[in-house]
Amino acid sequence: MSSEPLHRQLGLQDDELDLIRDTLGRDPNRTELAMYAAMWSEHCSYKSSKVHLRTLPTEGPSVLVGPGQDAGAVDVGDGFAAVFKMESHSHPSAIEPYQGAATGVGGIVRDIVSMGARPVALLDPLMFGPLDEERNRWLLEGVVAGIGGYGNCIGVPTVGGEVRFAPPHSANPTVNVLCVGIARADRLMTAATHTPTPGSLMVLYGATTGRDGIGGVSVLASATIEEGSEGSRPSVQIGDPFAEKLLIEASLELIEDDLLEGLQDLGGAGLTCAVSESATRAGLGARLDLDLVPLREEGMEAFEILTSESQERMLAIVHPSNLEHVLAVCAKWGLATAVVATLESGGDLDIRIGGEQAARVPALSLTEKAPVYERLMRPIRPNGDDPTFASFESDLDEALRSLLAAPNVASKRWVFEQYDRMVQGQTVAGPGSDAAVVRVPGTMKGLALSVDGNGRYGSLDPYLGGAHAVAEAARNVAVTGARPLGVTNCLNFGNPERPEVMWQFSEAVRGMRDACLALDTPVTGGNVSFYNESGGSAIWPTPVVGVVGSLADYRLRVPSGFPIPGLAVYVLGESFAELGGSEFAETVLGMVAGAPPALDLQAERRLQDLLQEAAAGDLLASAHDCSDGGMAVALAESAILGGHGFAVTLDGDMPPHVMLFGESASRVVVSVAPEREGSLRGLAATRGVPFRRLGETGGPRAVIDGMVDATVDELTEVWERAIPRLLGEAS
Amino acid sequence: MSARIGVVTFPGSLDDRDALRAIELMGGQGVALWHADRDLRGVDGVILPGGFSYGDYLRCGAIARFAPVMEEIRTFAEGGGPVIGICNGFQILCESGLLPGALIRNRSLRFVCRVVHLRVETTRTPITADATQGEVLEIPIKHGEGQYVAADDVLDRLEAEGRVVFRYCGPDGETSDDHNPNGALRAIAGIRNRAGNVVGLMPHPEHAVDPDVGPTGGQALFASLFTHVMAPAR
Amino acid sequence: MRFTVEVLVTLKPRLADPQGKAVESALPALGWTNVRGVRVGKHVRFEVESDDETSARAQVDEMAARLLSNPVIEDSRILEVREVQRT
Amino acid sequence: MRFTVEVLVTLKPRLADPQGKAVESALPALGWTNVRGVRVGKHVRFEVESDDETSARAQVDEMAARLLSNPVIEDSRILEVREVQRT
Ligand SMILES: Nc1ncnc2c1ncn2[C@@H]1O[C@H](COP(=O)(O)OP(=O)(O)O)[C@@H](O)[C@H]1O
Ligand SMILES: [Mg+2]
Repeated sequence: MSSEPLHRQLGLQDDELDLIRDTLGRDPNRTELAMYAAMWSEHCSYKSSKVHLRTLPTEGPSVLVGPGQDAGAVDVGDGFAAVFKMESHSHPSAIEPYQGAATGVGGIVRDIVSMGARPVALLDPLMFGPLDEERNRWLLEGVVAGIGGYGNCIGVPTVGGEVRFAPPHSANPTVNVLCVGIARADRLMTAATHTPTPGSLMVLYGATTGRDGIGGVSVLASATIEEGSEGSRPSVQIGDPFAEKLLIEASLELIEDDLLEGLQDLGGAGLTCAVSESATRAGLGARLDLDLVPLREEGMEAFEILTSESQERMLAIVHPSNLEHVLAVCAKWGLATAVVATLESGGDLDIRIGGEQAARVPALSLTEKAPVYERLMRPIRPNGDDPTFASFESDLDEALRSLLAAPNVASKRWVFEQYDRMVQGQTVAGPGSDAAVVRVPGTMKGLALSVDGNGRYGSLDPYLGGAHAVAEAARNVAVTGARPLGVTNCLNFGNPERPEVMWQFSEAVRGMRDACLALDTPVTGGNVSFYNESGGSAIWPTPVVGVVGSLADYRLRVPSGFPIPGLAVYVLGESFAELGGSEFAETVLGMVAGAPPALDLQAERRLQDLLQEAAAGDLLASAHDCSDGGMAVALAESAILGGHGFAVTLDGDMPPHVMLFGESASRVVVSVAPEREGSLRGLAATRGVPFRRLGETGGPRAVIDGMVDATVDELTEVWERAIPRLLGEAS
Repeated sequence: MSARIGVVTFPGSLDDRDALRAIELMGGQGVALWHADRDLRGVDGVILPGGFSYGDYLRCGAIARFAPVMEEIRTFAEGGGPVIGICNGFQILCESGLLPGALIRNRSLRFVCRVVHLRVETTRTPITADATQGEVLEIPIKHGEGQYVAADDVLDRLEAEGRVVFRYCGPDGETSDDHNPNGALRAIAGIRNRAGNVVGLMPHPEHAVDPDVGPTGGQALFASLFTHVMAPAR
Repeated sequence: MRFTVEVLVTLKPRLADPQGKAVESALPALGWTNVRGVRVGKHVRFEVESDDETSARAQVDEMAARLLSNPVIEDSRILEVREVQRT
Repeated sequence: MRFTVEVLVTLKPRLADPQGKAVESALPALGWTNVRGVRVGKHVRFEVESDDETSARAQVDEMAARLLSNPVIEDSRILEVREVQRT
């Protein structure tokens, strides 16, 4: 055992202990110390990130619920709200990929339910180290199986995601999960609409409480994991999706019957977090009797019960007059219940065990009064090399094939076929399209959903990494014809106590901020995952952004692939000589260098507005954005997805490889019926979006005049087989 | 009058709402049934829907088969009432002994969600009566444990008695290992009991009726079921 | 009397075992080429209250046949029935 | 020499076992109210070729820790190593 004082073992700094002493006017006892350690952990308190996150735009006409609640919400019209949030579960997944990822799904789903929404979609942005390492294959297989194992079993379709590979993610995979729910806007469980009074009861329902996950937030998610760190091990939990499914149905029935004054999931920091946040929101305190908590194990101490992260539990705030009804609903779904606490005026949490006081602390001191740091920052100088100026003499056909087979670009079918994408019966477009489209039941509306984040860009320029993540996710939504409404994010970084990491973080947030302002997509929530590093080497700074958009009529959704022969192919947006940070530079030239593509946010905005307008006028037969692999890959994917070839000409004063594979931002490849070309050109000209006619769709071949000539079948084969082959499954 | 088709919700059922929606969309009347009830509410047919009843723990369908409603369903089936088990429902029917054989983990060990082609092998069931033998339908599958297995003599008997209802196949109806998504013996995707009124299938026809969200191979099966139950006793 | 019981459930030998096969094919990559015939079964352990060992065994046999295994595809057998000593 | 090996992999006792819990809550409805503490584990059986029993055991221990279980959440132990008599 370590000889460190207890507070340091729990992850609290010396000055944080002093702050606790000041708050209480005495020394905290062991139980109290454990509560503060959990709530003041980086994971729960956002103490390093808060000052930066505050700069993000969070307001707009569509925003119903901004940051600070379990999840954000935007108004999608017809009286419905889309509730959404993203969260990371990278640390547990690094040591037990299946359960780590599975419980990550469980956690974010409960966040959505606790807002009063039915979860309707999951998206899973993932990053791993290269697949030639056995451990990385084990992680990928385990994480994907875990996400499927949980998501499939609770009946929430997984409709999209991302998978990227990069060497710095070998030791630290990134596992983020975004959940979207739908609620009637007037029934959202927000603090403003539900105000408990003293005497209201806290009902804990769902699974029993065991010793699992103790220290999960403070030890596992708020410190770096080193080789063989035995100490972090007991913190992994086992998910029970069946219990979660019952929890979802029971919770939604409680909300439907209007029986609740508040609802809170139990996630990081367990009961301590749920009780203190519920009390804080009500502006009250609470008296909590730990003897009433249903336990799975004998002899649990107060601090264990308070910080256990046992899964599949919820805490409902119930007026005594509704208690009987609440218990009956839970019983119908076979869930154990216990009235564990009563709200009291005064603001203190008064916690009892065995008839004695175990802890007494002000609820606010755990939540809103947690410490906030302005950590030191040190800029990293950009790398001087720029691959844009490297000459390239090799075969362009071959380069295209390499890019289509690059794991970042290749088809992710191996992943998403393991996910139920159709349960609930509303998936208009699932994985495989730029953004997923899910219907809002009972309306003509569709929600368009996308997640994006390019860690390579982030590593070369974190500001651009953040800005591109927003722009690309919003563009993916816009290509379907939908209007982006709001943003959630998961910010995956190294150790914030290192000034370089903190600088990367602040730059990424600044980039997101500028992009969100320009595109009118406020941030409604998100999650920060720090300490993704080991041995002093961190993951690429990876801000992952999720965008929720709305489509007035889902039948007007624009698909990604060329649907028929005989269409005109256009590119909207301008191409520049930019190869810095590109997939081509990494895969073909073997260099991660240069500046990522520039981003003109006003041009991006004009492009996205044009796409929505063109889709609403039914002008587009297909639209697919240019991202990884540039124009050549966008054209090839449009052909592969639609099953029709094309013949186009690219000209310009750039070397062919730069034209083909440069990743200039704000560009979209579209196909248009000949009779609508005029309208599209007119609209683009009015909206100030550059466009160029490249050629036509049709035939079995993908032909870029003088540069590329291959059959769509062979490109499809290369693109589809790449990941199974890397996993040793295809011949 | 339209056909009244009951859909049973077990704890952990997932596609129960989808089945009810499909029934309504196809012009039938969906009736929600609850696992703990001993009452089929006078329905004309019963669907055991997909999902993960009781988490599929231990074995798929192992616990659900003991639900009170299953006794009623057994009686209903013995009386000739149509009982259709989809995916998890198929697993429950096998576990209950209402259909022979069992469904084990996919050969790949992975869950698989994909649209497949099915060849109709017999029209002597309530859901295929209006189809034609050899017809190919596009319907999605989504399961982790859909590999149909049975002893060789059981399989031979099923074949001999014309009780294989669907086989996985390619777009032109050809069977091959490439078109077998889970390793099912003899590419079996669905079977029926001797009388023909109890059918189990892994694919999800309820996810194949609405052209806005998927293929439409399930329409024929629902239409057939409705005609069958509404027909005067034969 | 209280007994600790262990039951083993295995796929019938004539059935291919996908899980066993997956383990078997993963081993060579880790350097073990000397393993074969991998079969993965289920091991269920619990405590049962009963008058005596004979009746405990009889009950466990029935549980194994009715719930813990599916006799169409699986074999089951009791590995152990051991009395729990009260302290 | 050829050995038949049996390895048992179980969830660490502190961790919840959803499968065991589901079985336990199903049993009363079937008339068994006298069962508790159900835990479901994995039983792996295979044959291994090795010079002697000691080296066989050492190899199986390593396989159990590296492939058959994840020591973060599971315990594994060898139930049996038995030489296969050639006939
Ligand atoms: N982990 C995943 N889960 C589900 N779907 C995924 C996953 N990874 C990728 N996809 C799907 O594959 C398609 C291609 O992904 P990606 O190349 O990241 O798209 P884009 O470049 O348009 O952002 C998308 O439809 C995406 O939703
Ligand atoms: Mg895209």
